Formats: sequence, C-alpha cells, structure tokens
Amino acid sequence: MTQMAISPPAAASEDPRDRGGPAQPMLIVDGIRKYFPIRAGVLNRTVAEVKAVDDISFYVVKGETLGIVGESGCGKSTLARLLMHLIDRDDGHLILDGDLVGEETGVPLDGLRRALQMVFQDSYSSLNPRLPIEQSIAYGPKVQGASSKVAKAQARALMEKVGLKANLFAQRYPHELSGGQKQRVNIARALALDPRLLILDEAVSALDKSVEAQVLNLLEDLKRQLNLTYIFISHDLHVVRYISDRVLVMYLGQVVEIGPVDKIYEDPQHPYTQALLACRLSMDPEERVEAAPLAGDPPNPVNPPSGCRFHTRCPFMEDVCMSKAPSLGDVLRSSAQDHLAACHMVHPGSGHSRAPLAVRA
Amino acid sequence: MTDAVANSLAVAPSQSAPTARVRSYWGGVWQRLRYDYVTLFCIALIILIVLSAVFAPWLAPFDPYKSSMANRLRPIGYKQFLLGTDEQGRDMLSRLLYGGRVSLLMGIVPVILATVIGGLFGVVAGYYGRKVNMGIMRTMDIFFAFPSVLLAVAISGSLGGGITNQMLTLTVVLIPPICRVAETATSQVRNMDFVDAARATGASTTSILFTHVLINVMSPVLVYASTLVSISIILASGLSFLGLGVSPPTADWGLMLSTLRQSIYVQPLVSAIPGVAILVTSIAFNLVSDGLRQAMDVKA
Amino acid sequence: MNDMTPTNLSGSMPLAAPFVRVKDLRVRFVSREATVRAVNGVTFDLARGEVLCVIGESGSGKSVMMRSLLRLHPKKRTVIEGSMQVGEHDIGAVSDRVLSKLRGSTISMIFQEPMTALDPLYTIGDQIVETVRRHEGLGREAAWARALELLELVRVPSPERRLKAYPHELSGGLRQRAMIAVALSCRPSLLLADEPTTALDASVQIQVLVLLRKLQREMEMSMIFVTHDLGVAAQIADKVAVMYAGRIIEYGTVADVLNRPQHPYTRAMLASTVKDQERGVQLEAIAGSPPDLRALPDGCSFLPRCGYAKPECAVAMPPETVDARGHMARCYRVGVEGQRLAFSAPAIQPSVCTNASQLAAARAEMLGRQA
Amino acid sequence: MWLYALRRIILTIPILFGVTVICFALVQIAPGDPIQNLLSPTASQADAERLRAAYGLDKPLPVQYVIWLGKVLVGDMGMSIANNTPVTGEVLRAFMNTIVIAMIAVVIAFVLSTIFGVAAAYRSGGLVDKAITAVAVFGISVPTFWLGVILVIIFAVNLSWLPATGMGAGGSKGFDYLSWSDFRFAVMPIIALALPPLGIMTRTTRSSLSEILNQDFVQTLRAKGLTETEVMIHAVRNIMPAAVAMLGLQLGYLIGGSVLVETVFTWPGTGYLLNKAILTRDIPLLQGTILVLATAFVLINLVVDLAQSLIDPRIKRS
Amino acid sequence: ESVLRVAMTAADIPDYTGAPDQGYEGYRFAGYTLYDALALWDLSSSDKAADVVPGLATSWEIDPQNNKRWIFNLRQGVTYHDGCPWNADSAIWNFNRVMDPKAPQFNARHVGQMGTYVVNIASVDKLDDYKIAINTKAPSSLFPYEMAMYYMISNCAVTAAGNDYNVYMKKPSGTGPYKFDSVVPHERLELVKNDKYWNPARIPKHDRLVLLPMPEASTRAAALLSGQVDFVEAPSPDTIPRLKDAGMQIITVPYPHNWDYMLRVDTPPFNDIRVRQAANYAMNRQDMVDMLQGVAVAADQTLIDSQPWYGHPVKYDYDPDKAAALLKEANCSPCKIKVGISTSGSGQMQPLPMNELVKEQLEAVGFQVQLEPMDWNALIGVFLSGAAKSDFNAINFSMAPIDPVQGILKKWMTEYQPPACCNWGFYSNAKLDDLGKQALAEFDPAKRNALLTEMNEMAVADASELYIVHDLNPRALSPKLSGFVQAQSWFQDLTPIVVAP
Ligand SMILES: Nc1ncnc2c1ncn2[C@@H]1O[C@H](COP(=O)(O)OP(=O)(O)OP(=O)(O)O)[C@@H](O)[C@H]1O
Ligand SMILES: Nc1ncnc2c1ncn2[C@@H]1O[C@H](COP(=O)(O)OP(=O)(O)OP(=O)(O)O)[C@@H](O)[C@H]1O
Ligand SMILES: [Mg+2]
Ligand SMILES: [Mg+2]
Repeated sequence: MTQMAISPPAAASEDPRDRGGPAQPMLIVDGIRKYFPIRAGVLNRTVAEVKAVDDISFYVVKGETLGIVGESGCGKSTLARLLMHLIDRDDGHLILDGDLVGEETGVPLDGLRRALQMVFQDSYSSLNPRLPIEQSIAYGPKVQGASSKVAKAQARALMEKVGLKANLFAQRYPHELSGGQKQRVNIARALALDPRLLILDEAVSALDKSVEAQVLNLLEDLKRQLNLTYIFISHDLHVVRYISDRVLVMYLGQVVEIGPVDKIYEDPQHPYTQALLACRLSMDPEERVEAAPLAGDPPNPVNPPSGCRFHTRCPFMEDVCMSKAPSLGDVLRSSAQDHLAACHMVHPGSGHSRAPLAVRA
Repeated sequence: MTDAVANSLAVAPSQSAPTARVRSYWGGVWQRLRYDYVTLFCIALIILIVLSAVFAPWLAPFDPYKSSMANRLRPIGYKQFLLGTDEQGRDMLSRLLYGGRVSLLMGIVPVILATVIGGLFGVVAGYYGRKVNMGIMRTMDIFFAFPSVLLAVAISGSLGGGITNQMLTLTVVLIPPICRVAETATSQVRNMDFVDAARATGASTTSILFTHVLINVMSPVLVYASTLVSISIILASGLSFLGLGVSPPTADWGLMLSTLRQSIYVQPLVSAIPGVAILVTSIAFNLVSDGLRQAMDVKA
Repeated sequence: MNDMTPTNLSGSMPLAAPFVRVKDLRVRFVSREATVRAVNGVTFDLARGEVLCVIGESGSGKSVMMRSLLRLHPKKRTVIEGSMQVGEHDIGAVSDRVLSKLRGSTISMIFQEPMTALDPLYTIGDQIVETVRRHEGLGREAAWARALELLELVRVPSPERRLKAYPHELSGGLRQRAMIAVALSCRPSLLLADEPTTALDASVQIQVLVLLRKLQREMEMSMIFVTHDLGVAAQIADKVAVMYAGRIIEYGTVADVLNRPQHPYTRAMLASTVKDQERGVQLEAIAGSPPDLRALPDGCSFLPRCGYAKPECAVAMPPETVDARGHMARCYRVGVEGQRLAFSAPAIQPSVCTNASQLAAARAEMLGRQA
Repeated sequence: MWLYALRRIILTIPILFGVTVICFALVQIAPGDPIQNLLSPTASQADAERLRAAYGLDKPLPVQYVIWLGKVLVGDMGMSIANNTPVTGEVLRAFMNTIVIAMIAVVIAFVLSTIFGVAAAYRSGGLVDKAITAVAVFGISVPTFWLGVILVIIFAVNLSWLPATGMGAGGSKGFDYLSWSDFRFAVMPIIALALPPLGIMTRTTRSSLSEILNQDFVQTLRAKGLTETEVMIHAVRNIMPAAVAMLGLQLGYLIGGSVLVETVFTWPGTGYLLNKAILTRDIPLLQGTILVLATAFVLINLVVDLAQSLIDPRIKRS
Repeated sequence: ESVLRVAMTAADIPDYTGAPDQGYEGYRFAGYTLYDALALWDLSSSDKAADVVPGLATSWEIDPQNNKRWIFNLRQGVTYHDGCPWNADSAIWNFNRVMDPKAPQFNARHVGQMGTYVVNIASVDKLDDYKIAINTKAPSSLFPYEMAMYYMISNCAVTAAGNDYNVYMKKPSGTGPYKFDSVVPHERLELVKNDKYWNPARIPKHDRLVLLPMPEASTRAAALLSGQVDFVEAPSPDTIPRLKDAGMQIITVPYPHNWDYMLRVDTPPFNDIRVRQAANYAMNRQDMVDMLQGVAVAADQTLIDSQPWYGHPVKYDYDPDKAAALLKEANCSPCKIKVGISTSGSGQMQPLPMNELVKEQLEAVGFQVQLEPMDWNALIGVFLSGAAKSDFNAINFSMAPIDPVQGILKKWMTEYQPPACCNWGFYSNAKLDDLGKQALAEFDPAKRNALLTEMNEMAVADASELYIVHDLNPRALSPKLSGFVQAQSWFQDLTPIVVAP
C-alpha cells in the first residue's frame, strides 16, 4: 500500500492535492446542458432534441457525498458522463477545485481525468472481457506514464484495498467474477489514478442486497481512507439516504430540489420529491401502500411539458405551473446547508395558491 | 479497523471461489472445443492438409510438372501412381499436394490480407464514427453493390491471371464484408462502458484501440474471417476454372479440375479428385469456423 | 387426467386442502461439463388465494423452481424429481397436452424482464388474444373485447391504442402491465410472478405492486411471487419462503419471517438491507458469496458464511423446525420455545465479520471431523 | 414509411454512381484490345486504328466515361463490339434468362431452408439436425461448377434424363417455363444454383431459430400454453425479417454469381454473357453487364430493406 | 423437316453479314453456308488438298496485255436469297462496301475482316453486266485465292435496310446454299436450305442447319452424347473413346493447319539458325501425336504434303543429341526463351498440355522455356502487333496456310513484316523475297508453283519456324448422319449430309 501516492486520511482538509483550499468546492457545475439531436427525415436532419440535461448547476463540497436521485431517463447518467467529459457538453462550465476545466486557462483535460473518476453501473460492459482484471486496473496508471511494473504493483495493492486477494484474482477475467467482485474491480480501477472525486453511477443498483451492503461499506471506508468526494447516483432512496450528505433530485433533465439529506428526507419541499420518497417500500408488512404515490411514466424529454416540467403529474398543479417554470434559486451562491426546491409552492409570490406569503427565514 | 474490514470482505472468495483453476478466455474456448469432436477432427484435417501442402516437395513422390505421355490418365492406384495420373501423365498425388499449396494460399493469404486491411478500416470507421465512418462505409457499400463472384470475375477478368493477381482480386473482394463485420463489432464495443472508463483515464485513442477495442473486435472478425477461407478457396478455384485465375501449368485444384474436365470420360474418378479436394478442404474450414464460433460465442 | 376447464376446477376444490403442494422438489441441470443442482428439495404448500413470496439471493434457485411448476425447462438437460401438485394435477406427471392446457389458464407466469418477455413481432393485442382464444375458444371479436377489458383492468391508459402497439413502442412499466394482462387473461388460479418489478423504477414498481395485489385479491388467485427485495415481500406476501442454495431455509407468515427472522441467513439478510440505518455506521454485510451449485457440500450450505456455525452444520443439512404457527427454519441453532421458534446464540457470539483465517480453521476442523 | 423508403432510395443514388465508376474503371484495366477480335488474322495496324476510332476507343478515358455515363442514363449502353448489337438489349435479355432461374432457385432454397431450419432447430442435436447440417455444409462447401459438371455427366450423359446444355431446343427465344420440354433445360442449372443458398440459408435459419427459441419471450409463449407448433410459428415469424433479407441477398448473389453455373450449362444468362464479354474483351458489353448486375443487386437490396421494414415493426419507419 | 445441329467451337455466333469473325470457323459456318465468293474452294474430296474452283465467277483470266488486270466472267442466272440479281453492278457494289469509304454501303467492320483480301485491288471496272475487270496494284498471280474469301452479299437487301447493317442483320441475304432463317444471339443461328441454289449438286440434303456456339470441348461432347447436337467440331482427344463407344463417327483428315511456334528471328537466340534447328531437332513429334490420341500428325513444315508447294524440304527428325550439340555450338546454354501461348482458341487444339510437352522436350536438350499463357485474344494482339512489340522469342500461334498467299508469301516475305502483315518473326531473306516477286508475276500455274515450292523449301531449310504438328481436325458425328465428306481444308461443305430421322 505504501507505494501508492495516497496521503494518510488523517487530515482531510490538508490534502496536498488541494489547490483551492478547503472552502473551495471540489467541483462546481454551472449551467451545464446537453441536448441529443434526433435525426430523421430524408436528409437525416436533426428534427428534434432530447433535452437530457437542461441547464443544471450545483457544486460538490470537498469530502462530501452528493446523492443524485430521479426516475429512469431523467438524465442522471448523461450528467455523469458530462462531468467526466465523456460526451461534449452543449453549454455550461465545470470548475474543478477552483480551476475552469478544459478551457485555455484552466486545468487541462488530463488533470481532470486524474482528479475525477467514475464507476459505471453495468458491471457486464464496464470491464473489458478480454483483459485480466489486474491489467484493467493497471491500465490507467500505465496511460499516465507509470512503468508496467509499478502499475501492476499498484493494481495489486488496490485489489487488496477493495477486498480482493490479489494473488487469487489478479489473473482472472471478468466473467469469472461475481457481480459484487466486478464492482470492486471497477472501484479499484477508478481509484488507480488517485482521484479526488468519484462519480458512482448506480454503482450498487445491480447487486444483490447483501452484496450491496458489502460494497457500500467498502465505499464508506475508502472515502475516509483516501479523502474522497463522491457523487452518488442511484434510484434507491434508502441507499442514497444512507450514504449521502446532500441530495440532488432530478426530474426530466433538471434539478428540482437540492439540500442536506436529512432536510430532504424529513421535509421534502417539491411534490416530486415527496412522491418519490413515498415510493420507498417499508419492511413492515403492516405498512402497505394502498395507492401508488406517483402515477404514470415521466413525460418524453424530447418535448418536456411547459412551465414546471412536473405539472402533468403533480397533485397541486395550478395554472401558473403550466405557464411559468419555477426556478431553483441561485444554487451556486447558496450554502451547503441550504435546501432549495424548484416549485412555485415554496417561492413566495409565485402565484401558486400554496406559496408562502412571506420570504422564509 | 480499516484493515479488518478489508480482510473481512476478502474472506469468502478464498474459500468458495467458483473456479479453482484460473482459466483464460482462450482456455475457456479450448474447454468447449475439447468436446466438439467434429471440429477437432476438422482441425486435424486442416492441419494435415496444410502440412502436406507445406511439405509437398518432400512428400510428393514425383515432380508435379513432369509429364509422361506413356502414362497418361492412369487409374487410381496404377503402379506407383497412388492417385493415378492426369492428361499429361503427371502424378496426381504430387499435383494434388502441390495444388494444395496454391489453393490454401488462395484460401488463406487473401483472407489474412483482407482481415488486416478490412479490419483496420472497419475498426477506424466503427471507432471514430460520423464522417470517417461515412467515408469508409459508403465506399465499402459501393464494393458491396457487387455480388462477390461478379466482383471477383470482373476484377480478375481485368487484371488477368496469375497467382498474384488472383490473390489481389480475392483480397479486394473480401475486404468489404470483413470491414463491415469489424465496423459493427467496433461500434458495439465502442459503446461499452469499459471504453468510456479507458477514456476517463485520459488514454490516447491509439492506446484504447489497441488495448481495449482490437482485442474484443478480434474474435468476431476472426470467426467471420474463418468462414471466408472456404469461400475464398472456392472462388479462386472458380476463377481458375473459368481461365481467369492461376495460369497453367501451375498445379492448382481449380485449374486441375478445369483441364481434367476433358478427361472425365476416360478417368472419371481421377478427374474428380481435385473437386473432392476442394470440397473436403472447404467443408473442413466451414466446420471449423462453425465450431470456433460456437466455442467463442458463449457470453463471458 | 381428464380435461377440466380451469374455472370449474377452481370451483370444485375443497377449501381446506392446499391448492399447491410441492414436495421435495429437486432440479438438476446436467451437461457434459457439470451438473448444476439448482433446487435441492423444496417443500411447501400454498392455499387458494394466498400469496407466497420467495426471497433469496441471486442464483438461489428461485426462478428454476418457478419454471419447474410449469415444466418450462429444456427436457433433455433437466432432471426434475419430487412432486408438484396444483389443484388435482400432478405437474410432473401430466401429459404434454394437458400441460399446455394448464399453462396460461390454470397456472400462468409473469417474467422479470418486460423488455424481452413479449414477442416483438406481435402487437400486444395479438398476444393477449392468442392466449384467450387458445384456452377459451373465443371468436376473434370476443377475444379482442376481452383483451381491451384486460388492458383496462391493468390500468393501461388509452388501451385501444395500446392493443395495436408493438412491445417496443411501450415503456417498461406499460410492458410489464401488458405482460400481466397476458398472464391474467384466462383468470388463472395460480399466478407465478418471477421478480415482476425488479426491472422497474421505484415509482413504477409500486404501481405494479398495488395493481397486482388488488387483482390477486379480486380474482382470488394463489400467487407465488419471487423477489429479492424484502420491501416488496412486505408489501405483497402472506407467506414468505427464504431460499438459499436451492433449499427453503425459512418459511412462515410475512410478519413472522420479516419481524422475527430465525435463520442466521434471514437475519443477516435483513440486517444488511439498507433501511434508514445511521449514516457512518457499518452495514452488517454478509461476507462471502453464495455457494457453487455445481459442487454443493454436504451439510448446511450457509455454513461458510455463517457466524454461528456448529460442528454438526458440516455433517448434514439441518432438519426443519416448525412451530405451531407454521413458522419453519432449518438451522441447528433454532428450536421451539413454547409456541414459537427461537434462536439460541452461543454465549460468545462471533462477529459477523469473523476473521478469515479463524473461520477457515473452524471449517477445516469441522470437515476433518466429519471425514 | 414513405419517408423511410424515400430516404433509402436516395441513399442508393451515390452508391449507384460509385458503381458506374467502378464498372467503367474495372474494364479499362483489362489488358488486350477489343478491336483485335474484329480484325482478320491478316489485317494491318491501320485497319485496327480505323476501327478503334469508329468505336470511340481513341478518346481519353474520362471523356469516354462521361460519354458512356450520359448514354447509360438514357438507357443506351452502347454497341457490343463483338456482335455489333445494342448492349442494352443483349444484357436485358440475358438478365431475364438469369433472373428467372435465379428466382426459382432462391425460392426453392428459401422454402427448403425454412423447412430444414425448423426441422433442425426442432430436433436440435438429433439425427435430423445432423443430417440437415450435413446437407447445409455440403451446399456451402461444394464448388458449383464442379457440381454442374457432375450433374451433366450423371443426368445428361449417362442417364439421358435431362439435356446437357443450352436453353431449350429452340434457344431462349420463346422459352416456356411452363412446358416441361423447355423447363427440362432449366432443371440442372437451378439445382446447381440453389444448392449454395440452400446451405447458407439453412444454416442461418437454423441458428437464428435456435437463438430465437432461447429468448425470453419463448418462455412466455410456452407459459401461455401454446403448443410447440404454435411456438414454432412465432419463432419462424420472428426469423422472417432476417430470412427475407437473406433471401434478397442470395438472389443478388445468384444473379451476380451465376457466371460459373451458366458457363457450365451454357445457359444464356448474364453470367454466360459476362464470361463471353471477358473472353472477347467486348468492353461495352462487359461494362453493360457488370453495371446491370450491380444495379440489380443494389435494387434488390433496396427492395429487401423496404420489405424488411414492412414485416419488422421494430425498424423505424418514420 | 430434317435438322442438322452443329456444335461449333466458337465462343459466339460468328458474324453472318458477310464478314465472318471468330477465325476461319466463322467462314466455315457463317460464310460459305450463306454466301458465295467469286471463286470457291473445292470441298468435295477428302483425298487431296482443296483448291479453288469457279464460284460466282464462271472463269477468270489475266489480261494478256496487262498482268495487273484480271478479267472475271460472272455466273449468270444467280439471284440472292431475296431475289436480287447477281451481276457486275452487284459485284462492284460489294467491292465498294469495303474499298470506298464514301460509298453508302461502306462498312468499317467489314473492312476489319475482309479488307485484307482487297488490299491488292486498285480498281474494279464493269465490262458488261456479267463481266468485270479487277485491276491490282501489282502483278498478283495468286489473286483468285484472295477472291475465294471475299463474300458477295445482296446489295438490294443492304439498300432496303437503308445501308444500316444492324437492320440488314435481321434479314441477311447471300447466294449460298443456305438461307438465313433466324438467330438467337449468342445461342443459335438457324439456316434453311436454299432450294434454288445455282449448283444443284450442292443443294443441302437436309432442311435446316442449326449452328450452336460451344467453346467448351466437354460441353460439346456432353451435348452430342445427350443427343442435343448431331455434329461437333473438335472433340477433345480424351473424349473420343467415349464418343466411339456411344456409336459416334469420328472423322479426321489432314488439312493445312499447322500448330507451331513462330520464332522471332531478328534477335537472339533465334537469330542463330543453329538454335532454330536445334529446337526443331528437339521435337519428339510422335509423343505429341500420342498424347493427342492420334488427332494430329507430325509436321515437318507448315504445309501438308498434299499441297502442291510442299516440295522436298529438309526434315528435322527427332534427334536430341544433334539438338544439344547445335545449341552448344551456338553457345546458347541454357538457351532461355520466352514463349507466348494461349489457354484456348480457334485451332489452338489443347494448348496447355501441348505446350507443356513442347517445353519439356525443348528443355531436355538445353533450352530454358518460360511459357506465358494468355487469353487467345490477347495472343492475337501479340501476333498482329509483331514480335518487336513484345518480349517473346516465340509464340504458339496456329495458322491455316490454305493458299500460298497466306502460307508462304505473307509469312516469309520482308514486305509483310509487321505492321504490314503477318511475318511476325521478322524473317527476311532477299532471295526468297525475289522469288516471291517472280511468283506473283508468273501467271503460268506450273511455273508459279515451282517458284512457290522453292520459297517454301528455303524457309524450311532456314528453320524459320518450330514445326510441331498438323491438326487432323477431328469431328464427331452422330450415327444418324451420313454423306459427310471431310475435305482437306479449313472449310467444309455440310450440304451433302443426310440426317436420318
Ligand atoms: N446518446 C444518446 N442519444 C440520444 N439520446 C440519449 C443518449 N443518451 C441518453 N439519451 C436520452 O437522454 C435521456 C437521459 O438518459 P440518461 O441515461 O442520462 O438517464 P438516467 O437518468 O441515467 O436513466 P437510468 O436511471 O435509466 O439510467 C433519456 O431519455 C435517454 O433516452
Ligand atoms: N437451464 C439451466 N442450465 C444450467 N443451469 C441453470 C439453468 N437455469 C438456471 N441455472 C442455474 O441455476 C441456478 C439458479 O438459478 P435461478 O435462475 O433459479 O436463480 P434465481 O434465484 O432466480 O436468481 P436471480 O435472482 O438472479 O433471478 C443458477 O446458478 C443458474 O446458473
Ligand atoms: Mg443511467
Ligand atoms: Mg431469477
């Protein structure tokens, strides 16, 4: 383990890799946007766009875990890939530890790549089936210039770190591993470049509950050891609650609510968040849900509803919701303790009958 | 504390790891092939054919070009001529062995060349997508617009006969289909998360192509290419048969078939030998590629 | 077995007798390379109108057991032993002809993947109509009307249009509903649901669950529902069976099993499920991974991962211990105290996170003694 | 649907254009001089030059191409040098002769391969399966020209059941596929033509059927109580889009690949014409034949694509 | 109706508008069947080499005053198949078809095929309706041989077609013993008998003649065996036993058709006469004949011995030692030569095995032979452009020396070196040239033949070619046929054949 360039977990705030100081958010996402063109017609012109990520802003504080939840198709993975620069954004900026990413003055992509890593959901497609896992893990360091021997040693150390016996597993191929083991390899691979921020896109969703617990434990543990920051994407609300410090709720490519985990779970402001939370299943056979909290499927992101995008499914829908899109507020200026929701009902003077009259304290 | 956790997590695999012996991908393929007796037999057959072609100069009892008017069209098993003689009294066995060289060359070399060239184009097209893909694949489409036999006949009709020209012809004919397979496989692989994971490490495109893409594209392409060997052999022999291929007196199965056609009434069996050779070789290659496909297909 | 229409079959059965009786069901898949023992002696009864939830880790044999109830396994490579009685039919023994009459009418099944479980080349309507016509001999018109009714029943919005839609034109939730409509089209007496909600979003999952529960009640179906989500089981089950390595290791009413789990595996599973645990506190994960069904050891299959193992665990699978309420568990540490099962832990309870070498040593010792 | 069709049609235009370039270019690489065939063995060079000019073969290649393309677009593919007849007529007549037997062959292959494929998939691994696989592998592996020669020896020479060569006692003119006395001539060419596609299609049918039979929805069908036959009908319907595509592709291959078979049976189709044109270096005829064959192939593919989009609802039609 | 179905070796139906292509086989089947020339070949006997006899001209003579003016008396009472009368106008019209580029009936294609026969003609005069005078550019005693190749076609038919030969092609018309009936392009040409043929002896004994192109020898054999045709040209030697078994008649006769190597004599190594002689001595011709199952005879020169110009030439009998010695003497060892051969072709017999045998025999005495096989048409190209345009030392190009013009003059005289004509190997011998000029100016047949014989002997003595074999031109006939007389000629008369039902 010693050959790894990882600082001791003791002082989280004094990470030598830290450039912007402890108060500077790890990552600031400012107005990021991605529309996928839909081509059709005789000439294959773009006839429409999937508004997969539509003007999203937020930040991640150093050392925290930001949970992102939302229904399938709301743009969570697209957001993750945008952050990773795996797809090009249409608009918006990323600021990594105080530096603009990818622009002339800021950190080069390469730097971003080292600081930001991702764990993918699909454990089937996320590992190269023809590469022994040791090599899959060692690939990153090698790319970044480590000698093959060093990279291998590092890979083995990482395997031990994620709980895989190196001498047993190093030479195995992905199909010889169980789902949980594969996910560990994925995590090890992401850690190989010594990142600051790890994006976990549904990293545990495909796992059995018991294995999920193992991996969650591992993630918690690693975070402490390696002074990591997580963006944790999931649609399992129990898991998000367990692991996150703050939660961001997405609906149809937009942020509808963001805030500290307890505030969100105990006092959800947005009706969508409320419904989503109500969808959690209780383990108590006595507490059975009699009516589904959220009816129907989300609307098509090609043609999102006007105004508030949730108005088609919202029990509190009023005229204003159809005509005017509620704003979330200035997320980037808010503090990490602030709880923001993009709903007319929480914005005074929005015109919704349930909106508070006075500005909240 | 942390170590304890790590250890505890590591407990189980050591005891209940499903496979005691570590088996590579090819190891798995071999495991499956081991029980496929037909394929094994055909592999052995191909090895035999290849060896006998390679060692033809040592194996052939006679000079395949040495004719003897006294011994024209002898039946199978006549004196020292195990497979009889052809219309010029040349020993069929020797010619068959030497002919195997040309036929196998025609089966294998164009396929290898086409695999390299077509595979390269296909991988590039599949990986880069968009404009590059358009450019490469539309060009391939144009060649695809010609049925392979037509293209082969047209090209070799244009280039004229000879071993080199024929190999060139077959290569050109085989490139588009291989390119297509490679392109499809590549764009599939390209959409896999592990490629994104590799990109996220900041790896260069070349590095990704070589470490992650090629290795995965290889097996579908190779399996496909293996089916082309028999097609290539048959095409080549067809061209020779039409007089568009290898030029005489080169011993070549297709050409032998063509010249022996005149003698079919005198020695039907001897005349059929080259045809049987083509048939058997082609069946062997087909069955092997079937077997390979099955063995390699099993999802990891 | 004489032909009996499913409706009068369900009507003529005395209520007291259990509707489904599975006894010592064993399923093996035999191939050249290995023999997979997927189900190793499953026994349970299910009354009419009852819902049994089967829960267990991936690979514990849940789906295999379900498919056996319809004899859906490939004939050549599968060996099925034991008896499966549904109504008065012995599924293992009925002729193919009778079986295909039973399938879809008396017993029907919903599969996990709504994406792939429907024929992509037929419209939803066609697929429902086909079943209805096959089993009830309705005319085209009547069958279409029935299909429409069914789509309404499963709450598919604008059902007329959806009848003419192809599966790929529907979202996952709608597809799963269509699948349910197909399964319910002939009012089955037994519905086998193999993780019907696992592939769905939480919000859709709950819609489907509520719907299924309602329909099950209205139609008085018996249902076997496979899931590995305890929350789902809590929502829908009357009885719960916990499977591990092809065996039911705990069985009882949903309240008994979820609130008073006895078997160490069930307990560990409940403990490891993320459910409003304190943040920053380690989850109690079950170490290790499920056993290899190709080479099952004698004795309790959970032994390698069990924190409470005793020497006898390595010798033979523990027998069933049943209490008066029908709560059953198979563990040497479980006994009956009064009316109920009780788990007796040793004085010094080994942590779930036992040290690897310790456990290995213990195991070796046990195995050595046995040999 | 119409939009899709239109799009597909427009996409073929650049391909067809490329095809004309290749047709023209290929033939120009050819060594040998088409004019020589028209000269008596004792003719002089000056005679040759005169004739060359008469056929426009003295102009630079790009000019020749543009002239040729311009004429081709209005359906004039020039005059055959060897016969001095319009190439268009020659090729179209030959094309008709080819396409009919190719079509019959491919339909026979299609029907048989579906039956074989179903039988093999149904009895997967059994004796029937093995026998059918053997037939399929044979069909793929056998050199058709050799098969043709053997068929002639057996059925024409030794048994005298079928005529050895040609198309009808009176030639292709007035050939009547419906009369046995004429159709006899087509029997062996059709057999030789049908065998490879039969092999290929049997194999693909078999493998795609067993793939389909392994898919989840088949479980659903069985669980619904459908009999094995009904399940098989579903499965067969599911392979139809692919099978139809295969059918078209094979038809295209047969049309373009009939050179060998037609040469063996002297069947006066495009393949025979092509071979003749190559041997006599009849450039206009060669160009015309290749062009028509390639165009036919492109169009068949187009039709197949459209047909496939009709029978497979999953293919986007918007 | 009795039908005679003939399988030709041609790859396609020869031109039947009066200028046959596809080699002399075209003349044989689409020329002398439909058309006549001023002179015709006498094909009625198989005992002697065919010579020319009167055709559409009843007689001809050289103008006693002017040895460059031939007088032809035309046959009277002959009409074309379309009823058009044959006379001096028609004859002159026919010459202009090829000679006068301004004439409406001028046909460039016909020039390509027939131009060579009229190169000597300066002009044609009409003397009266049935008498014409043909002025040659130089004295040309052999002119009637050329006139035996020049077909007369119906001027009325061409005019009626608007001088468009593609239209004429739909209804061609000649004076020959057969009339055009129908054609299926590439497949079959059907002719019917001309009841009113001017020579009653040659009115066909069958009603219909069907000509089918079948370039593949095995296809021809199969077609004959399966009863699809009655008469096949050139069955391959190996099929002959089988054909005989099936009761077919196999007919062979020697005729002027040599299968040899033309040698390039202006460059090494064949510029050395010893090398040429060595090659000739190296030939074991009997081996070749054996291989060909007797369908060829050994050739010791280009002509066959029944031709009047055969003479008493030097003979090169098989003598490998002498050959080797000569080569050594010429200091050529190994004597590398490159030979262009074809893979098939009209009159080429079985070029591949035969050439390989030649190669083997040549190499046995010290040559080193590189065979370069090519398509027949490509080889024609090599031949037409002359040796200087290629890098071959020899080509295997069979020709038919049916008359002294083609067999002797054009082959050996310096003035016929390429590009003028056919002296491919640039043979040049002043004495021979001189003799040639004399012969052309000598109108006494006996004296002229003596001169020609001397020329021929001279060329053979020079070993100007590598003589190998003469084709016996086998034909296989169904037992139903009778009456066929195989002439010692490239051309054959099919009219006497009787087809039994
Ligand atoms: N490459 C692409 N081209 C076009 N549309 C895309 C592309 N990738 C994603 N989309 C669309 O963008 C939307 C958001 O997709 P995304 O994968 O980000 O959702 P998600 O929230 O991750 O969903 P899930 O929970 O199912 O993973 C979806 O409607 C999807 O169809
Ligand atoms: N047809 C088969 N042939 C061989 N082995 C099989 C077959 N079907 C299932 N198995 C094996 O049987 C075991 C039990 O599988 P089963 O599908 O019943 O698990 P499950 O409990 O349903 O798991 P999941 O929760 O993942 O659906 C697995 O190890 C599986 O690999
Ligand atoms: Mg996602
Ligand atoms: Mg399952």
